[in-house]
Amino acid sequence: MTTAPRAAAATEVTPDELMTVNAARALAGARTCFVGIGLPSTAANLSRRTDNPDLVLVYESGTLGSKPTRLPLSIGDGELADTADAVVSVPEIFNYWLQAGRIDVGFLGAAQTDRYANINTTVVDRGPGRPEGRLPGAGGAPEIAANCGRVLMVLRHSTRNFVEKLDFTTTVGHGSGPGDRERLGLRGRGPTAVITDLGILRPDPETAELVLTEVHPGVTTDRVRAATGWELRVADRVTATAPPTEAEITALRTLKNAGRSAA
Amino acid sequence: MTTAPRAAAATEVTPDELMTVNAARALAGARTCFVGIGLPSTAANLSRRTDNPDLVLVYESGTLGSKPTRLPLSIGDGELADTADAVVSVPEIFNYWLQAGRIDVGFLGAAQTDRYANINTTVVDRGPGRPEGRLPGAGGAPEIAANCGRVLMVLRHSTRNFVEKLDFTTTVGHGSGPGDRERLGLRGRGPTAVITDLGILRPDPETAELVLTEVHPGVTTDRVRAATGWELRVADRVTATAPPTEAEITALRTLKNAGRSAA
Amino acid sequence: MAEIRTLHDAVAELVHDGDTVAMEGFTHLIPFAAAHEIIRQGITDLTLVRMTPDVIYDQLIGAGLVKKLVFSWGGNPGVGSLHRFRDAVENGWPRPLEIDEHSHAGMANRYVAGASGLPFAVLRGYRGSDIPERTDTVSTVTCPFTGEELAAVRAVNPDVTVIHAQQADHDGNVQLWGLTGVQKEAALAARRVLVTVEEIVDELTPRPTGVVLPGWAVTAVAPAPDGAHPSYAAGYSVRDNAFYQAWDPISRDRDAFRKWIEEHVHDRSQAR
Amino acid sequence: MAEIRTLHDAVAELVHDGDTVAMEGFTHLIPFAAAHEIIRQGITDLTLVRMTPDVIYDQLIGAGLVKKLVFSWGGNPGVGSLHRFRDAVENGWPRPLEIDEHSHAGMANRYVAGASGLPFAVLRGYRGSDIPERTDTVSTVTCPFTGEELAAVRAVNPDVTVIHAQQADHDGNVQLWGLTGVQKEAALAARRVLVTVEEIVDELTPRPTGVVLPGWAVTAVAPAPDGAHPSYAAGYSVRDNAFYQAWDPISRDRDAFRKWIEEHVHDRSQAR
Repeated sequence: MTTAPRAAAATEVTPDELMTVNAARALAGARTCFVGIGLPSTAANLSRRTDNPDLVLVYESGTLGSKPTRLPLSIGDGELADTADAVVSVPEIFNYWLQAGRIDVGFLGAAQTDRYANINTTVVDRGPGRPEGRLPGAGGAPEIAANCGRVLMVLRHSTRNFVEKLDFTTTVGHGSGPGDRERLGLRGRGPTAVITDLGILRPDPETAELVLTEVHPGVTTDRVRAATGWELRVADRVTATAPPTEAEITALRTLKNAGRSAA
Repeated sequence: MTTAPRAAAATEVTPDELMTVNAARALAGARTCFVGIGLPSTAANLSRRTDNPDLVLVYESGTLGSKPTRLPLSIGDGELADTADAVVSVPEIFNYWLQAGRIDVGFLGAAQTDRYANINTTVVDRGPGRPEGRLPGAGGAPEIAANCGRVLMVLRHSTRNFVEKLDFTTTVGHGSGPGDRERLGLRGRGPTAVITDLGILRPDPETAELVLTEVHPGVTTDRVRAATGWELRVADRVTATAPPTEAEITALRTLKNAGRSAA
Repeated sequence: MAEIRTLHDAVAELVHDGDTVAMEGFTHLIPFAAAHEIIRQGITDLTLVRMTPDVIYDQLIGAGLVKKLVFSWGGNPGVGSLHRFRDAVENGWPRPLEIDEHSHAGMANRYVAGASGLPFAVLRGYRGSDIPERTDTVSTVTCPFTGEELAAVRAVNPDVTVIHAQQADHDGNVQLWGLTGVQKEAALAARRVLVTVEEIVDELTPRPTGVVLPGWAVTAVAPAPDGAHPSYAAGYSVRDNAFYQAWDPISRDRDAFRKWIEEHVHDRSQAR
Repeated sequence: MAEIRTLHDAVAELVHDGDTVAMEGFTHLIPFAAAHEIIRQGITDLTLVRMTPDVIYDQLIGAGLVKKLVFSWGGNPGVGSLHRFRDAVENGWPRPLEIDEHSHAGMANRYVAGASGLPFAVLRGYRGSDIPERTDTVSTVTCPFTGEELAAVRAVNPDVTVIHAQQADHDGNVQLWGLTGVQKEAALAARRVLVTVEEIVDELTPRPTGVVLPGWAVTAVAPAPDGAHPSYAAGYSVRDNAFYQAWDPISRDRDAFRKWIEEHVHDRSQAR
């Protein structure tokens, strides 16, 4: 790049947009991505429109290489099949494509995560005398996290989501620390980044514990600490994420509007 | 039928034709047949042209409901796919269709069989100092015989083929006698008839040993005994198979000529 | 060959109180019309099996017909929660709901084992997850060649599987296309198979991505035009995303739900 | 994305002495042109894997390039024996041939396990057969739910799988259709994948029965028009049954075989 891209005016940009733009950037260089619906799907589709036009999107509904022109509301929207290079059965997508270790990046959301980037999407404890709160359940996540080359996570930052102890371990990130993935026979590298509306956390190479390495423009590390349910480790030098470019924001909004108008 | 079908003149009919016509008749009433190539395929296709026009032919190359207009030379001739109700992968045909017990009749040939209708298609002992003689091998037979509702066998009758002891058990028919299939966990009833160019053998309901129950017109029981490599049991009343009708012979020859001219 | 039946008769004949029923379709081709007929007929005490319970099972659960749910992801795709499902699990309304919960990979392989006539399937799954602690249908096996321990999931063999397809012919041969999900496996795993179709055609034309089920592998076919709505049938309709979004407030409220079912299911009796 | 290469270069780069090579195609789409290129390049000490060795492996075996054969049915379909295969097994000519022999169901599931990243597959097979006595790639596992004992077969993961398809596009996306056999599994089980194609087209049109392998799952694509002959490519050619019949006397005789290979393989150098 010979000229710096024009930054979008920061006031215009919402925290969710910051999260999505940075999630999309995290896919730079990836060849294939197994895409969860919702935030991960938005980010992966944005990546195809910005940094990584050749990114191959794989959806658990059985599509390889979907190129949707608008954001799918569900993982099985017809457009995902119509624009795919290949459509296969659900057992095949999990057994031949995911389980065999063919996918570079698994992109997941989460209801709860902990300091080792483990994920709970099953049940939450609502306190004594109250029944467990029901979440949707595992879906593809346990095997996506186990079998992709690496995992990206995207979720909003709050003490409700970033908890000291998961109420239920649906999906293993780094387990209880270094070496756990190997012991469990999980083949990929596991989560390499957790992108939130406040910043980016990455596992410490030594301890596998999530460390705050980047904050979005205008966000303080204290604010991130306050939104985290454990004593969050912060990198020695926390950098600010580059502000979204106009191109990124335009692409994101076009994508979202196309999805909305089609719904 | 109000009038007896016109019988083909016996002199015209070859022993192989008698075998094939009777093999085809054995499929009367069957809904689905997993068809081995060669004699079984000829018989199954003849059945569709005579007694059982709705017979569903299943070939291990992955075709369900093939309706070939000429005899396929190989199990993968294009016509089998072009005329099929469905074409599936080879793993699917074996796992979802055969193994799940969906097929009524498995129709097999054999290089060697014994008194319990076990099959050898792997190797033959050629005597001391000589290497084993190599046969093609198992193909689909072990699982066809295990998982179809029942099994029909068709092969030419000689002491070389009908042996006291198999040189190798490729495929289990009735094992070493009554109860063996159950003990081995083989789910179908196993071989119910062995149709040869001399007559028809069926397992004794008590002992599971093959018994000569029918001979083709003009064949004596002594001749069948002499062509069998063990002390063949003969039913108290051996009947003669009905001579082929003209319709059967015409259909068979039309089928074979169509195959030849297309080759 | 499959019998061609009205939806009313097919459901009455194939689906019974207490059955284990799988109604599959991964977002696409979800057999809503058949589910509504089950509600109209009040067939109850069902064990329902489905990877993604979706709005279809939210409705059956809310209608009080479901004893147990076997599933792997229970949300309203792209919208949020399935409130009737949550209300049943959390509060036992209108009746307690037993659950057997898996991952998608596990459920898909449970159907594969069922369709293959095997008692279990093997996968690299569930490792380190708490899921196996809450179900008796996940275990482990050891590879006899490498010694590696892998997950085993128990086969699922529904009493009846219901799917929706685009077309059948007069012999009951069925073709579906587009996203075909796990329908072939779900159908072949079942003792009885009911297929609702957009239309009966004189001849099935082979299609790209087409999955064909021969009539002899199907128990009954019932015409049900638009029978997947608010899901869709590629080539016939598009997904009614607005309905999925509108479902959220309806299903949040017990009375609103009951009223919706009364108006949109019970009062719309199926032509016989 | 897959590289588009000449057949010569693709074979030279992907297939090495001592490799385990699967060249699949169940009667249809057998990659003969690639096999002939292997013969021309004299790539040797191969372990060949294939459900039905067919004439293609009869030629490679007779040419002395094969150390071991992994297979399930070794005949000339509809004709009789594979005489070069028999001569190698029975007489060690031109070199001894080690064999690992299975049933079709077992071999198909070995590929499935390989494609699935599993070390083994489970099936109802081999029960009472002598086959397991002669191989170390069949064993048993016990169902952890029912206690039933089932057969286990070891995954096969070739160094390279070679298949023939009708078409590829310029990005190396591949489509084959008609009888697609076990090719998807064989390709996905391998470390490297070479696909020869009838032609390169600008855009792949989805076909009924079409199996698509995305370019990123393929290592190299090489144009080889009529590259399946005497097998065939549906839509491009028909099976040359007369060749299969004519092969019988050629392969019966060592000299006739050598002469045939000299004339029809070595003297026909592939355009580079």
